[in-house]
Amino acid sequence: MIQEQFPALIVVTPLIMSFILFTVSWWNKRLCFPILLATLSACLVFAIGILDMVIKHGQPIHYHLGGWDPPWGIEYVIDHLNALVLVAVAVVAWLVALYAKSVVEKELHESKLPQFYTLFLLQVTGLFGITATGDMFNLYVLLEIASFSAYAIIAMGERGADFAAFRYVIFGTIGACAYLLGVGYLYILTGSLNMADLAQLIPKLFYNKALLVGFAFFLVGVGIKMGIFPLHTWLPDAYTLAPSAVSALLAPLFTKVGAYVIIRIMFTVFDPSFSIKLYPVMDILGWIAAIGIAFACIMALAQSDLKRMLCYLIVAEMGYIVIGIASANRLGLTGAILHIVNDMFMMACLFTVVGAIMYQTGTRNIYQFRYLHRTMPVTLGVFVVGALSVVGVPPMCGFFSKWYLILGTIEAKKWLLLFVLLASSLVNAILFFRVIENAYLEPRGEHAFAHDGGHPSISLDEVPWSMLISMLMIAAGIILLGIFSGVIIKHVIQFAVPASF
Amino acid sequence: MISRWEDIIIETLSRFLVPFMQIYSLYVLAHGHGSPGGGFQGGCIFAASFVLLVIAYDIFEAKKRFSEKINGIFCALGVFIYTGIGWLCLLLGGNFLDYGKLSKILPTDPVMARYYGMAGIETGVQITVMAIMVSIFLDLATAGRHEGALEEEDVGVDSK
Amino acid sequence: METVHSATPLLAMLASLIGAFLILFTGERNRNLREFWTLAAAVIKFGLIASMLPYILHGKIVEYTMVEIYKGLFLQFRVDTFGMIFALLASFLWIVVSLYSIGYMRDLNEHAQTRYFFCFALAIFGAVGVALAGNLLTLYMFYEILTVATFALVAHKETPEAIKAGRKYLAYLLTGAAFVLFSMAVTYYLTGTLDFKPGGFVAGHGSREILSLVFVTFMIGFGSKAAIMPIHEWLPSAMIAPTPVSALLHAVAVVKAGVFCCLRVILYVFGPKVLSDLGLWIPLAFVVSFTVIVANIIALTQDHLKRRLAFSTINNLSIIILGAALVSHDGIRGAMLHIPFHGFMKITLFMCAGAIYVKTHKEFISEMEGIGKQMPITMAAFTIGALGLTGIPPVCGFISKWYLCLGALEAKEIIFLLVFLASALLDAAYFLPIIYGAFFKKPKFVKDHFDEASFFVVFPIVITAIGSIFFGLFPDAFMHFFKLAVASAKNIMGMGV
Amino acid sequence: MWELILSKYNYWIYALLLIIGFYAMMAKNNLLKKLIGMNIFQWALIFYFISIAAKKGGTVPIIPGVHGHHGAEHLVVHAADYINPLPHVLMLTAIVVGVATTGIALALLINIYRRYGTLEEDEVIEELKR
Repeated sequence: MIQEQFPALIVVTPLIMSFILFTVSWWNKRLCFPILLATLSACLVFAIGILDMVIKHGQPIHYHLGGWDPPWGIEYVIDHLNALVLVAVAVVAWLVALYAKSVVEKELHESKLPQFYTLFLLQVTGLFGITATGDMFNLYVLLEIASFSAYAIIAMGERGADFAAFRYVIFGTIGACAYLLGVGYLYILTGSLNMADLAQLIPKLFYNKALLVGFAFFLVGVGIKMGIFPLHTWLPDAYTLAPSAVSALLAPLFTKVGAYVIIRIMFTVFDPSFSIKLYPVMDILGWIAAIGIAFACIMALAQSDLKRMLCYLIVAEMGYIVIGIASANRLGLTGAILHIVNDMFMMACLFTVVGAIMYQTGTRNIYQFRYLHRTMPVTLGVFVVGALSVVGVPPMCGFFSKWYLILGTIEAKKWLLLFVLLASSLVNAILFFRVIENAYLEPRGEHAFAHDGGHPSISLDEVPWSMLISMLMIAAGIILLGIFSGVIIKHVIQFAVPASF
Repeated sequence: MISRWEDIIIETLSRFLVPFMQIYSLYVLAHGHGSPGGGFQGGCIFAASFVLLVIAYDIFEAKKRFSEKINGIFCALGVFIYTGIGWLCLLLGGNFLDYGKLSKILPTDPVMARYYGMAGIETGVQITVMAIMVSIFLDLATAGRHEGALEEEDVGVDSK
Repeated sequence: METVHSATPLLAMLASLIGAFLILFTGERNRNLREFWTLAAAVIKFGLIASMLPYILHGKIVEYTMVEIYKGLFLQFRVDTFGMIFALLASFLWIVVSLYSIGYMRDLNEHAQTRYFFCFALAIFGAVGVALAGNLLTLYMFYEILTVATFALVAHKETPEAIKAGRKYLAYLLTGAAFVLFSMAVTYYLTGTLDFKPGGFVAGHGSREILSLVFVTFMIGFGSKAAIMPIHEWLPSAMIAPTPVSALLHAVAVVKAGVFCCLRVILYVFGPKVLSDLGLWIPLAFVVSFTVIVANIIALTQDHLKRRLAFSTINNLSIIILGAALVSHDGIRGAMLHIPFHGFMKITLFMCAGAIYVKTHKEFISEMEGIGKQMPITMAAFTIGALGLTGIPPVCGFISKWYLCLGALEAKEIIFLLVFLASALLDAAYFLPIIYGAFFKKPKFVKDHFDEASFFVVFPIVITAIGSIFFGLFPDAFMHFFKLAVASAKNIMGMGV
Repeated sequence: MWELILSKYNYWIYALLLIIGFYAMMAKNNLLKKLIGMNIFQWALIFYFISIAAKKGGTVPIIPGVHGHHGAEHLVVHAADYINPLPHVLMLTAIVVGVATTGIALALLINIYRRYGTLEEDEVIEELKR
């Protein structure tokens, strides 16, 4: 019985808990972290319950807030797609929260901790809400909630973070307003805000130019939030200068949820034929993705700061997802959805590792990683897993989503995109083996046979357990996702892809 | 702005005005579902009264009456009322915020139960909005320094 | 052909994987334990794989499916005769090489031995995985693991050259992998399956052009690992690595895996029929014959022993592919036999080179005159290996080359017969001088009294040398390479021409 | 032609405001001016939503004299007489969002000014380079 309420609870619980946490922190700061973790665990339970329910029922769950029937009331609709995303978000958020404790205690002034945890919860609230809601305007509000908390916690970061955050505010607001404009256009045309209702109404006015304009506004708005290529300019600064824990939370989740929104709008709200047959949206997206990936790879090659490199990598990864969307067939979309989930784990893995390295050595410069494999072997092991996953080495999960993307591009006969996929994975290999080389190999002179064990002075010096555990769990997740990607597709994703494909 | 600027007229006038503003905000709240108005507006008006205090007197004076801590608690309290009512409906077997179900514990029929439920929600909203507005104002005014972290140098250039 | 469902392949894989991590956790603290793990894993792995031999010999197939990835696409081990050959070879030679590397690493007191043994175990994990893989996807997976694991081994010395060699290695092989991925995807898109089938499964899918394109990309992809001529460059420069690694690279794991994959594609994905119908085998055969000749000629000019051996390897790999490319019964037989036999002989040669290096730090042939006096056992083994590669009975090389020549005759391709003979001749031309110099010249740079390397180094050499002769005399001895090769050839051609 | 412009004047105004705000956000060097531009942008949107809800001779959508049990069912409601309330409600939320954005942005600006002693974008970037 209570399980029917999960769709609301998963949004409301973190919301209320964030304020309670804030109040509690006034007299006992040490309670903050347990509350955070407990709340996220609850959310995890809710998310899994929802997914279980969706798989059991086999059709979307509709939850009417306040008992008002749609299209008048706000409705939360959970189908296979967003149930999957919910679970992924919940898991990653939980792991990152576990990881965050030690990092923030080192990086932030302890008077800032309560705010951090509060904003953490608000962020998660926003993400859950965006994923769960079935109402266009409600989505806007939750998008803004997520964005505010993002602005605020990013601003807590190192020197220059506040400026980056301000830029993010400007861009984010443009994005949100563009999205709102899109909502406005749709509202004028249809008089409805409910996604399912819109899906019914829109096909009648396909040839209406205003509809196209609204669609364009949607794309631009969400595109800014998710950082697709030409609209990504805020992303590298903001995510690089943010505190490690923050970028470990935002980088995996926020952009991917944006990708989810794009899929939702293109394939649920607007009928797929709108962007496939009616207008050459897919071709445009394909070109954007191709150029974006090329650009992002080049920029990433130019970086010596590991975190900034990863930030450009995010842009590339979003490009992959867009490629999956642009190939506009079952295989490609499967790849895109799978990549949303996989990429959450991959980015979480890499960013947590960067945070750990910062935590121990205080540097992010790739060329100062010498001897790191002696001091922090576990962290580097996790990093290698993540790196190989991004490069696309099976059985890490990155390979499998790439596999479906490739199949999709082949089926769509989009050879340019296929080439981009293959070439970019090579560039990723260069990127990461550059790091691995610096971290693992210790260049020495000709015929230098160091006595075994090399430099005994350099001894093990790892990060705290909480961080290690969460990082290891993420790495394990990457491998498991890879091996069992077939199961996920069989039980969830194949229902998430629109039936018309 | 956050410094003291003695002016007998302004001080008296504002001291005279503040209660009326607060009463008016409560009116806006209570009348929210019979006429334009409601929690947001009421909350803003209520917050305005504090802002007036700060402007007329100075920030320390205002904080004596309404400290950051209380503000924070209020802010949580509002949300708590809001979601609390939601949870209540939920526990009574309805959906989240399904006020109709409140009739089970209120001595009224579902229609009036909705009425009261909304009233409660609006109250929560008002409290939160008020607290948030005040805290935004204070944060900006004190440049984010909480809890008496204000030293003399923060008291703006136009002091004395 | 009936199928036995058994987890043995998985267990065999896990043996080396778990072994690798045990090695890692044991680390430098307890070297004996660490090396014990290596040996234990190797022996267990070999035992498990050998335990599957009876089934295979009875024409059964051992299969184990891990998980379904997509419609008709599994992570799956399927052990057939051909895979068995390679699996036996790799797992057996792992025992030998690990014995050898224990001695080698200790004598030279190398650095970072834990990483070395760990990556070594991983590399074998990958190689045997390639051997046991039941479809292209699984094969690709282990192929990549192998590539990544070997990178650390190639760059092991961490000298600037070593690191450069490592980069080169990655550049070639990952690019190759990208090609493979492309062709794999297209194949799956065309046929809807990737499971290996004797005689190929692409027949009747897709147009001539697309199939030819896919074949070419496949060959470029796997050929980068099999060091076919235009894309062989990484192999000689990878010689910078420690000798056991080179031995592993050449004789056992890496390039052999490349050749193995090429044969898989030629015989089990495309199949003789498609090959001859599309006439794809002709360009392939010419490319590899070119490789054979040129590699040999280059080998003549090399003074660095390991580099010379490297080019000899390139030559032999191409011979194997050539044998498979002439779509003839005996050719395939010979090719499949040459994989293990060349493995034995070449590993002997490399371990000899290593032994010489350990003892005298000599790497150049010109400095090795008269070394036969100092290290007779080593040089005797070297002679056996060299003669074998030249194709002189009773060493096993003779048998495989014999069948290759028969294959050329059967295919009525005299020119390729000439290629085989020429390669044998050139082999002789660059091996015999070494032997001659070793035994009949005055030692200039080396001691002229008996002074062998340590037991751990010499013992494996002796084993493999004896092995080479043994298989020459009884090609169907306890590993049954011969029977396996014959059987797989029969399967393939039975479906095929 | 003129009818086209005049009949849709609210759209023209909102478009104009939108462009002004966008220009300020993109082109202005002073961060505070950027912020002001942002506000204009948001308010243009709000104005747009409100204006689409307006009706000539429409009134607030509140049905008088209905309380509790009796009333609602007896009385006829002409939707045409009432302004569409939904956009107003949405915009109420949008206003709150706007306020929050402005609050955060101002806080950030104060912080920036404290650290770098300027609000001119190029000077801030200069500061950051050092």
